[in-house]
Amino acid sequence: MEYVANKENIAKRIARFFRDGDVVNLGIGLPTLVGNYVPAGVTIVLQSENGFLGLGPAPAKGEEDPMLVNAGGACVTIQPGGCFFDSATSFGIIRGGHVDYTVLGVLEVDQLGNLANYKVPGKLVPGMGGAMDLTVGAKKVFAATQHFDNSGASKLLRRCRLPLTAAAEVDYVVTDIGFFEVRGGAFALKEYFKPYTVEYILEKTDADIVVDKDCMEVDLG
Amino acid sequence: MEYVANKENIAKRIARFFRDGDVVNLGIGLPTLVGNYVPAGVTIVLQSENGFLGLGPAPAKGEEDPMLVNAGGACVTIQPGGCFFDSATSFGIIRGGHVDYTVLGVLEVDQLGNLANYKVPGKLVPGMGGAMDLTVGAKKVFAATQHFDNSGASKLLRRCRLPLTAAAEVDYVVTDIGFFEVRGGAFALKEYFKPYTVEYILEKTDADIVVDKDCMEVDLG
Amino acid sequence: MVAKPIITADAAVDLIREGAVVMLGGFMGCGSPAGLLDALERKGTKNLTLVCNDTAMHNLKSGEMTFVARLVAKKQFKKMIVTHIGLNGETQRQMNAGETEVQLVPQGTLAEIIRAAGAGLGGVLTPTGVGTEVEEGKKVVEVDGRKYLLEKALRGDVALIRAKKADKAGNLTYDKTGRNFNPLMASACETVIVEADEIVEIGELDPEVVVTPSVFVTHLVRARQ
Amino acid sequence: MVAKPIITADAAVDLIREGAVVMLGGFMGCGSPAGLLDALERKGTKNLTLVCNDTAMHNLKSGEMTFVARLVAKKQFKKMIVTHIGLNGETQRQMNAGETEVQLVPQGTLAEIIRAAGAGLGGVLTPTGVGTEVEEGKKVVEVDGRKYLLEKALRGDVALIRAKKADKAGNLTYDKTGRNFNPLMASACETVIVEADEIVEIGELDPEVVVTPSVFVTHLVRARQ
Repeated sequence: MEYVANKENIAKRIARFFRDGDVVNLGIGLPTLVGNYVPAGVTIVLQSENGFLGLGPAPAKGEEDPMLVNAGGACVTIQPGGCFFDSATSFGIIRGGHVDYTVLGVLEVDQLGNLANYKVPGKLVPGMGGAMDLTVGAKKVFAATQHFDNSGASKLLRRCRLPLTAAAEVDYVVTDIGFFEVRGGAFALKEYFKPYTVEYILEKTDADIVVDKDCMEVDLG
Repeated sequence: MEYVANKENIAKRIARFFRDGDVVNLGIGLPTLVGNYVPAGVTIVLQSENGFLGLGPAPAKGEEDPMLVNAGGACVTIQPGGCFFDSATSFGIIRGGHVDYTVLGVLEVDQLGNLANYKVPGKLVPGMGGAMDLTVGAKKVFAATQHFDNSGASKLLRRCRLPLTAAAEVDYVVTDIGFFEVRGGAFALKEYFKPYTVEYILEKTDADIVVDKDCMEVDLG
Repeated sequence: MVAKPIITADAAVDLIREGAVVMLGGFMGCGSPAGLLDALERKGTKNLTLVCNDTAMHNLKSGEMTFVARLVAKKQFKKMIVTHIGLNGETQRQMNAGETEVQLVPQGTLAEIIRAAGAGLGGVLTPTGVGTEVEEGKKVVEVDGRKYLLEKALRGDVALIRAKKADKAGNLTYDKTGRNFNPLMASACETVIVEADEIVEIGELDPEVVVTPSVFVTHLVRARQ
Repeated sequence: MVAKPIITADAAVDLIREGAVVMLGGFMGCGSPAGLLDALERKGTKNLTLVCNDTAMHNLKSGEMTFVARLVAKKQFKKMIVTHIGLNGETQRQMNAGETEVQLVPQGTLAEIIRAAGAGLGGVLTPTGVGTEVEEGKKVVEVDGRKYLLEKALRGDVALIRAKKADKAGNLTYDKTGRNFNPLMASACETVIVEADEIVEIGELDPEVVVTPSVFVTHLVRARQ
């Protein structure tokens, strides 16, 4: 079996977790895609850490407002019922547990729930922005990542080597081949995505995986 | 010479300290009188700790709004340019040093600048309300008090005996017979109010008083 | 945006279990949800802990009582965490008689520790109360040569909030000095019940003027006119 | 209410002395006072410490720069306290080369320590950063079994603020996501200079919708249209 990176499947699977009224903060990059796959009939409230609730889709061409941007600096819209606030209130909402889910990108994630996604010392140092607060504050933290990096190495690790964004805060990891819960110092495999198999995941992942008793195959189509 | 309590003189003298634009919080009771004596041509901004800036005078009869009250619960008005905020912002303004002067009532005040005005254990326990924050937070703290209590005892003491509202935070004490600066562990007498004399104040006050080199007589009319 | 349930005051107070920590907005009653207080008095839930700026007014001579003072008189609270009880003789009486535990907190500290709970902070360092009885039992931390008290965050179970306008999603605005502790308490409790003078459709509130964002609010109640 | 001086951007940046700690509102430039930044670049004041969410955008390949990035490129800052520099290659270069000190702070912590300074608090206890490099050199305080970092309040000398409307007394409103750090920084500095899109008479702003109360503001500047 050959691995083919598939960001859309990661986004699709995560989006299915959401229930009506959930408050969600999506990180920049891959996590932003999740917004495209929220099931019909489910309304979630997107929080944007630069200071508003009710983040809507990108505006039509020519209707961009430079004063209405998301945390990545891109022009967006606000939904009816949204509201603006300052950065202290924004992170009060985040740190205070008023965000149900956050979805964050990954440089490394390990079986203790440690996440590293803000710094490669001496090389890439974008800074943590709001990621440390989101990881600590959101009720449930999704790490969203391709299962393998470009060199084929597993992004799920026994121990992160890079500086941590947060210690033991990740609840779920969704990759393009499976869905894992961080539990008891291991990745519990809950779902494997067609056409991948349990055996493939166990063999290729450089971390301790336990297969959940209800583990099942899921076809993300 | 006989002592005659004179709250108006206390208020008059304190009001003369204010300069255009000063932000002032007046405590309930005697300190409220200070607002009546602000000199013509001087505009001060009154802060009310229950949540607004720009406290104005009592409304005309029949125009009271129960949603617009001062920290004593009395109906008031708001000046043009005033604004409302929550209690955290209100005390952020107070504690953060954004109030130039506060004027507070006194049960006891001592020569170290200690103030007691919120509790007589077992008897009178109104609670501190905002007084502890005001005393610590305002740039300058005026203690406003009759010089003697009803039994004739000096309210200026060597050491407070009642539970403190704040330790060493009082800057100035204005009574109905003189104006004192708390300095170097003593009350420095800066002004004595006609018809009282330096000798009278020194004799009758149960605390260490030093006479300031520029001490002078003031006629409050 | 998803709408929050609009319920009656009686249904709302059914959400308050015996022994709960109840945060009540208002300052001398200004900004307190009168309808919710009436319902809670009717229901008679006991052993509550009250967190409020004050216990409103109770004149022991005339018998006159306002707002939460009626519930104090019925002894529905086993504990009160307040800043001022000067106008409520009955609260002072219960405290001095040892009938009810009353914890007096500086007003700015109360505001800040409620906000801290809502914002996920463990506490704050405040200079207020250093060298007073408020310091007793607390950790003193020195920062840059100045002493501060470590005041721990204060959470509640249920917040009773009075708003001027709510939209159906739960965004709130307040009325003048009725704002006070309401927005802070709305952030610091599991269940947040809002008595609003007016409930409007989602989208009718200007997103720039919302004071309490919808995420904090769980239930809406219409105020009696 | 007393009016605050309305001055030019050039006169405003004369208030910033060499070596000052400058707090700059804005998030990727959204809500940054462009006119004040231009004037500060023209004046060329050096050895400043910048406190800002980020250093905006500097594409090293194309040479494109936005907002504060121009001042970074001119090396007007000896230190930057920021949360994110991912879109500014020059800031990363200066940091990695050891030319400029860059202190990376979690965004929620930065917001909270600025607010703490403005509110007279010594600091706050935050769970953010526990078990990470952010913890290094900081006191860890346990409250009710959970670990928190003691993060000290952060003051500045001058705040550069972008508002939508100011009245002449200094009451401010903001424009959508341009609010961000502006109201916090306005509370935490001695000198607070506001570049406003519009300056209206005292009394023209609804007292319910003011976000920054006038007491925080010291100077007003008209934004170029």
